[in-house]
Amino acid sequence: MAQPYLSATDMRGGYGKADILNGCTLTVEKGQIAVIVGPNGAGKSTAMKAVFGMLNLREGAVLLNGQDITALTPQERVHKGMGFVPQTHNIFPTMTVEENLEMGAFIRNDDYRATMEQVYHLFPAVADKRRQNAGELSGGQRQQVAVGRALMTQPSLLMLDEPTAGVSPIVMDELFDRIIEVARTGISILMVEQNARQALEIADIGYVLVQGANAYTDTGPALLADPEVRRTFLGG
Amino acid sequence: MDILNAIVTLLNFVVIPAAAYGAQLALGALGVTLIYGILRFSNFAHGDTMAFGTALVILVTWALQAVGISLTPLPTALLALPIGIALTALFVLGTDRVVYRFYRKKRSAPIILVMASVGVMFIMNGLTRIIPNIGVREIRFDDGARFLISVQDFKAWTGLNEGLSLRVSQALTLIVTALCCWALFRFLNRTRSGKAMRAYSDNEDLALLSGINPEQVVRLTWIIATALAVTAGTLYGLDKSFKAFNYFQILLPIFAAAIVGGLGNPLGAVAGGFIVAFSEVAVTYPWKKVANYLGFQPEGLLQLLSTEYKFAVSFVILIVVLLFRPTGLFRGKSV
Amino acid sequence: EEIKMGISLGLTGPLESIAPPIQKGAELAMKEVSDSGKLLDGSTIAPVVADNTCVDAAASVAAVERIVSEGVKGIMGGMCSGETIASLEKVGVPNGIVMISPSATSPALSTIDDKGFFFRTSPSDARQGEVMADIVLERGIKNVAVTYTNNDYGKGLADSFANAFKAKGGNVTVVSAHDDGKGDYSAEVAALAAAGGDALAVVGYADQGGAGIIQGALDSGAFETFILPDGMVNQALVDKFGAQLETSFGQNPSAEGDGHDKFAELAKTAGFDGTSAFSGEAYDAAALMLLAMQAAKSSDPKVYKDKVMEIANAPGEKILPGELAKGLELLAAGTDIDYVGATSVELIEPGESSGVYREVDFKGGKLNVVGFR
Amino acid sequence: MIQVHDLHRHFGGFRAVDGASLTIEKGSITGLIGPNGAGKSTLFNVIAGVLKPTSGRVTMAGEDITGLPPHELFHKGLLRTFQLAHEFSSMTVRENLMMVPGAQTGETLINTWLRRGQIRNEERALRKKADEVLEFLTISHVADEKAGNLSGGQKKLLELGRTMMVDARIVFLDEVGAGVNRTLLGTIGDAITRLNKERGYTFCVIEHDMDFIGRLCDPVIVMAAGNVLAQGSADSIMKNEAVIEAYLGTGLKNKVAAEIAEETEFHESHGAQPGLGAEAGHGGDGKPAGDL
Amino acid sequence: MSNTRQADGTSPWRAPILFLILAALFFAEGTFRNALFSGSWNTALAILNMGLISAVMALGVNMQWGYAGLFNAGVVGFLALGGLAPVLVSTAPVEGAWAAGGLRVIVALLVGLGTLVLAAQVWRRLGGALRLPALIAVLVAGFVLYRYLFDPAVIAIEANNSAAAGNIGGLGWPILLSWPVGALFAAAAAWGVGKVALGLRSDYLAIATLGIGEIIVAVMRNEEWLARGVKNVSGIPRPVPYELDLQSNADFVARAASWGMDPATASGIWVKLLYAGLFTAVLLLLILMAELALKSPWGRMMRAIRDNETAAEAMGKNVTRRHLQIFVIGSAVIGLAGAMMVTLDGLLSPNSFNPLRYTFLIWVMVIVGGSGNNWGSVLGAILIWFLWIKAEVWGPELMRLITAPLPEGTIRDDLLAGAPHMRFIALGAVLLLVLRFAPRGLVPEK
Ligand SMILES: Nc1ncnc2c1ncn2[C@@H]1O[C@H](COP(=O)(O)OP(=O)(O)OP(=O)(O)O)[C@@H](O)[C@H]1O
Ligand SMILES: Nc1ncnc2c1ncn2[C@@H]1O[C@H](COP(=O)(O)OP(=O)(O)OP(=O)(O)O)[C@@H](O)[C@H]1O
Ligand SMILES: [Mg+2]
Ligand SMILES: [Mg+2]
Repeated sequence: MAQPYLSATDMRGGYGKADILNGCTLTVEKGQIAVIVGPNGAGKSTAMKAVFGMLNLREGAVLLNGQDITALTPQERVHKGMGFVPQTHNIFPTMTVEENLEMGAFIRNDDYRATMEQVYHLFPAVADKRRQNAGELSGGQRQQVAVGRALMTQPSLLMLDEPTAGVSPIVMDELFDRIIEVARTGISILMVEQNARQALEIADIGYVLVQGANAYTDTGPALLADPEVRRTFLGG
Repeated sequence: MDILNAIVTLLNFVVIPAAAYGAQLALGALGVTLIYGILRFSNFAHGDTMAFGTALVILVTWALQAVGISLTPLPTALLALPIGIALTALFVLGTDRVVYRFYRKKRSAPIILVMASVGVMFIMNGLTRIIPNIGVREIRFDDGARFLISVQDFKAWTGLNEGLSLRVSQALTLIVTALCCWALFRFLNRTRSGKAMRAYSDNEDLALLSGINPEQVVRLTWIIATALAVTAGTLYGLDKSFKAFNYFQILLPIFAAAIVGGLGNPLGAVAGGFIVAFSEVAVTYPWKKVANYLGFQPEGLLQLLSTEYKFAVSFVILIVVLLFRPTGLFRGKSV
Repeated sequence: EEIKMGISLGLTGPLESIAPPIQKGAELAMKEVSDSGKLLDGSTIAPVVADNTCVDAAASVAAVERIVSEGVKGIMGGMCSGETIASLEKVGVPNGIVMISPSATSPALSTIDDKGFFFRTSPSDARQGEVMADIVLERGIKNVAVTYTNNDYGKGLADSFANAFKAKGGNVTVVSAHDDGKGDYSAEVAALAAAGGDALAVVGYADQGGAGIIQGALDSGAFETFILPDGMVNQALVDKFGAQLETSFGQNPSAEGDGHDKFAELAKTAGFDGTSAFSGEAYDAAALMLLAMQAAKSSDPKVYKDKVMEIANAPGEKILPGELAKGLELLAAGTDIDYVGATSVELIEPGESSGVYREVDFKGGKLNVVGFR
Repeated sequence: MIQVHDLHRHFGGFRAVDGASLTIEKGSITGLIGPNGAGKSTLFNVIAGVLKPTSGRVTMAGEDITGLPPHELFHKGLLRTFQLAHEFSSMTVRENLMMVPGAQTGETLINTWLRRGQIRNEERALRKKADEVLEFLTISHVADEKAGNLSGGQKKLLELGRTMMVDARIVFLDEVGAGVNRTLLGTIGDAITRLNKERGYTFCVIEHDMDFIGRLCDPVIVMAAGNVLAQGSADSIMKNEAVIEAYLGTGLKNKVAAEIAEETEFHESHGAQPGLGAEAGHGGDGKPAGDL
Repeated sequence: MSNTRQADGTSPWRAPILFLILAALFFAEGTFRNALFSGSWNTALAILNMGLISAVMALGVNMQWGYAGLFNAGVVGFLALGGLAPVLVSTAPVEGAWAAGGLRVIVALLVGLGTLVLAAQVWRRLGGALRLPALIAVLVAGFVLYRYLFDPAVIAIEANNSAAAGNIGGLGWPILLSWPVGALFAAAAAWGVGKVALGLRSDYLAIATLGIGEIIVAVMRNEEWLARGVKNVSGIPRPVPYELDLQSNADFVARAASWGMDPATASGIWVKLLYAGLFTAVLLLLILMAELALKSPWGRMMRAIRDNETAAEAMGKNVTRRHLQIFVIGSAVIGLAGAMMVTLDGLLSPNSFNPLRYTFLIWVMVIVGGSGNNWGSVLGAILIWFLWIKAEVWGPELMRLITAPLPEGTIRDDLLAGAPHMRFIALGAVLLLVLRFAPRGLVPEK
């Protein structure tokens, strides 16, 4: 088998003295959806940051498309085609919604208006507010803008940290539909989700992270079917 | 006729001087507000950047004059300005590299950056004063014509009792300020780099994730702010005269202007500059003469407050404005 | 023996631009004495400079404390009244060091309990106010506006002038303050212009707010005639405004005779502007201390302090700037001298200049002396 | 408990809350749902005194509380959590909890000099209580960590934990569930039920997780465009056409929603992890909720 | 990815070591005579005394900023108000001043205050169309009455022996009494300011307080009847003996001789030591109280408020009240320092109250020391003050060093002429170095 599109292997590292990540491995094939679940504070967001280069790793390597990017800065990784929606602080509050989306397309030199229309189509509530400052939006609307911004990048690897936190069910469905669609176009998706059952439904591969290490790894449906996983991590 | 006299008096003593002073403050405040908006700290070294830059402009002006280049009837300093800006910008970028970058990387609290800027202020303050031939002296470098309209000419043309004067430097200041504002606005709101700067100021990490090069944004910010500062400093020096100490003193009203307009908001900085200037001049203006022309014969001077309190007046106005609009007239940021 | 002499000035701070010529003036006198080799059997003078910041009493005290600990035998300074009072009370008097200020004019210094250690070569403001009022009235000007630099010098002189002027029948339309080192004087000029008057008395400093006010008044056509007291009358002002001062006039303390001119000449050779405010006073202050040492045959301030008045006043041979060597010689020979110096020093109790003033005008863009009083 | 009469809150021309009237019954766990931007958080903020209403009235147990500042409402027993976590980021997690109770002796300046002994005793009790809450929320291991360093979900838990430090009459929870692990959320749901049953707290809960809402809340109020769209039991709401249209959607959701019905039973019969607060039925021995 | 402010563990020895280094600096200043140090205990103690007062100021600022996050940029104003107390409380009464119009001034001021209170009441109580006209009527009437009472009284007082006095004079009470009074003055002003301005956020509060500070100083400069304005008040009484009295005291001279010191030096040192004792006592008392408060639920509450006002408010803390409380207390401490400073100087000189020196320098002290930490503020204050004074010598020395390799000539002379300004460069450089190696302050908050 060809090597996976993203492979982050055996990552170890943290913020201060203690390690948060203890040998965490994440891989995503091209066009696949990978979902990370786990208890709060397990290190999911930290793992995402590590993959994106926002955390210094003590050990481990990150390969993108076969190329070692462990030493690259986040900004260089953006240019390599990685897009990221952080869990918090994921919008530009005093810029309008439209400008937020434009910023998503910052590294693109082509005409991005079509993509923008798609985003507005996906999130009609946000489209109504395109001239409003993003900081004045409701929690769920912000989340939509954040995801929209990442979609604007047209990345080849899209990383989402809890994209559906706080969005209403109808939008969540749309969002998951859209993510499936995006993946079909050959873009790899790596996301953290607490709406785990819905997410695992659509996941090609699921990781359960506990204390910074992989506890379970399997296809989404298989994890959903595992009663132990269900009970301890998916809320029954 | 008397009405005309009254109007001319007002123009001559209140409107024109306040407008020119306001424009100078506005230019300075624009720089302060830009740094605040994007790098998120109050730069105390701004006044001394103005002084330092102006000192360099003067040196270049002298050099130009020495080789016989001049720009009459406009002041030669305008020719020297770009060079002065470039030199100062180099210096300022150096301070960023040596001083501020460290704290940015460490994500220090804004107050630490403010204190670092106080350190830079002290250093620039000293440097300006030990530049040979500049030092603590008072220097005039406004060659070229001084007046567009002088009092005597005006009286002769119009036959009015009251005169009106408009200096070249005043006119220049107003024009340049308007140009700078317009350009800055277009830049921030329309261009890619401008938007990148605003994005950076909003959310540094996310800007990074969007592929914006933060160091480039920071550099650009410093360069623009320096250009504004040196321009402001030079215009101010042309209008009054150059004295390093005064540039330090002018920092206070500049901050007042930036804040009353709303920190981080360029439009606010401009409005703030004029508010501070007009309140200083107008509130302490004795209306006796004007009243005389309008047919009243008041006993006193009709002065609301004596000029000793002019600074206080502008601060009172500022506080009142803030009480009703707690983040300034144009909704600024607050750290 | 090397005698250390202190110089305490606000080299940094609001009056930093007028401090250097003052320092140079004092150093000129010290160098002259040093070079003559006639002081106390060939002693030399080493100036020790302290920066008292002019406004910060604590910093001034610390700075003066430092030079005293270095063993100075006298201090030329301080510069601004507040700071001078603090350093005198806390350092000068307790340590028994003579201080002669060239520029602190506060009346408070007349009454301060100085135990005989403090003198000043600048005259009391009260006297100048009288003289000034006389000059103005004699020129037929009855209505004046007054602006003063907002410190004890400005306030004191403005008050004494206004009072004297009114008492002599003049009319003062307004007395208002201006601050030095401010960005803009439009408001002040506007207020003065509105109050009106035939002339504007500018009680300030020539390279500080005073010049700003004049500039503003000229540009806006508010006043054409300016009445200029000591802080304003100097070459810098003439250089700056030239012919625009055609109808203006003023006065500053100066000797009848060539003391002033001679000092200006000496200064020019030494490479600084001797007409700058208080530069001559500084020369005189330093010279007085050194001459007093010679007269007392001791560099101990507790001893020579009693000689200062004696050598400053008649009777005796008159000593001008540049003639310090002669003065030293005469004193060594036991002959009495009457130090005249750059500012025609005449000290009255309690140790301050009585003030002889010369009246000047600026016809033809030059500083012309028109008389003495 | 709480009555809202014809409440308006406008931002410029935009009507975020547009004439909403609703009642939260004493002793109920009322759910508040609605599309993003419906005005739920704004309504909360107005009730909690953070925002001033443009017009309208809010009463609490018959008393008019419109426009009272938050700190006064707190002392009347009205507590709330924030949708975006508002932790005290440079204080430790434990301190975050210990600062909550009002009327601490040591909060008066004079007492800090004169009544050290009493303060020490109070502190000891507070500390114990805080540790219990942390234990319950499964975050005792970060008790001494700066709250700013917590993970997104941990902050949410801390937010909830603060409401457990004092006796409240009514607690407003703004999306406590978003970003919280679903298993833990189940436990939190249990705690809410217990606090409601045993201590008589009234709750008003904003959530987008219909599982949680369905299991916990009765009644459920649906907001849309700043107004009340529907109200009723969870079951009736989930069948309401208008609500499905505006909020629940029909896509993938239906599948999951169907599943949820099953899951609910599953969950209730199995209970949570041992030690993490027993289910309502067990009557718990000395552990969390009962003590809080 | 939020704020990655990492808790860099600071050693518990850090503060003691730094204080030792500071002590060593003072020791060097007192004993070694060379290009850097003066070798005079008189100088060392003079610096120390003002350093101690600065420490009190820094404590006040630290209470406001470090505990509560209030950016008070009007330090100089509260300091000046505190400095007014020694003049009004302890200087000798001015003959004839009270007769000239003292009472009338007080009545006028009360009328002014009453007008404001009445206006506030009118604004609060009245509604509808009557509100604005009534308010204006009250204000105008009050103002006219105020001026009617105030102006003649002031003119009379200022005319009373204007060269030497011209003010209402003091009460002639003991000088130490004026310290708490100074604190009270500042506290009262802070209360008023706080009522109005504390709603403002960070930098906006800063500019408001900056303005208020300027206004207070402007009033002190221009209201001659109060404390002679720019004409200064000197000869303010002292709590310690005069050097000259000591020098003429035979016992003292004998004791000095037994210590091997000449009376002048010994008297200077003795007086300064007495001052130092007084100031240290005040400082330690303040620190004790501050530490007790900070290490209790009150301190925790203040930190919570500083961290997140909205949340603190939701947790039942009355943020406005607490802000007012700490603002008033901090300002009182600053006022106390002002009174102490004027006592030490023996002089009230309103022109010297400039914001650079008395607002920003104090801020530098607090930040360099480590905001939020009382000991840090004290350390920062004494250290920065020491540097501020020593920069006067070190700056020019530095310049001499730099220019040494240059050939004799005009450039070198020009540079040397600018040497006094190296003071600022040296100070700036030290400030930057300290900030660089201790970005959260020398003794950071735990
Ligand atoms: N400060 C503001 N200025 C302008 N509009 C605002 C402001 N705050 C909120 N809004 C608008 O008010 C509406 C209601 O927002 P609110 O936060 O109450 O929604 P919500 O129901 O809580 O949504 P969510 O489920 O996404 O949290 C939104 O459309 C939002 O854009
Ligand atoms: N900036 C930081 N500094 C120090 N520790 C941190 C920091 N951010 C997170 N941590 C710690 O790292 C651990 C993992 O955090 P992380 O954010 O990765 O969790 P998570 O799995 O994303 O949880 P959640 O589902 O709640 O978002 C937590 O215990 C947290 O306290
Ligand atoms: Mg996370
Ligand atoms: Mg919400």
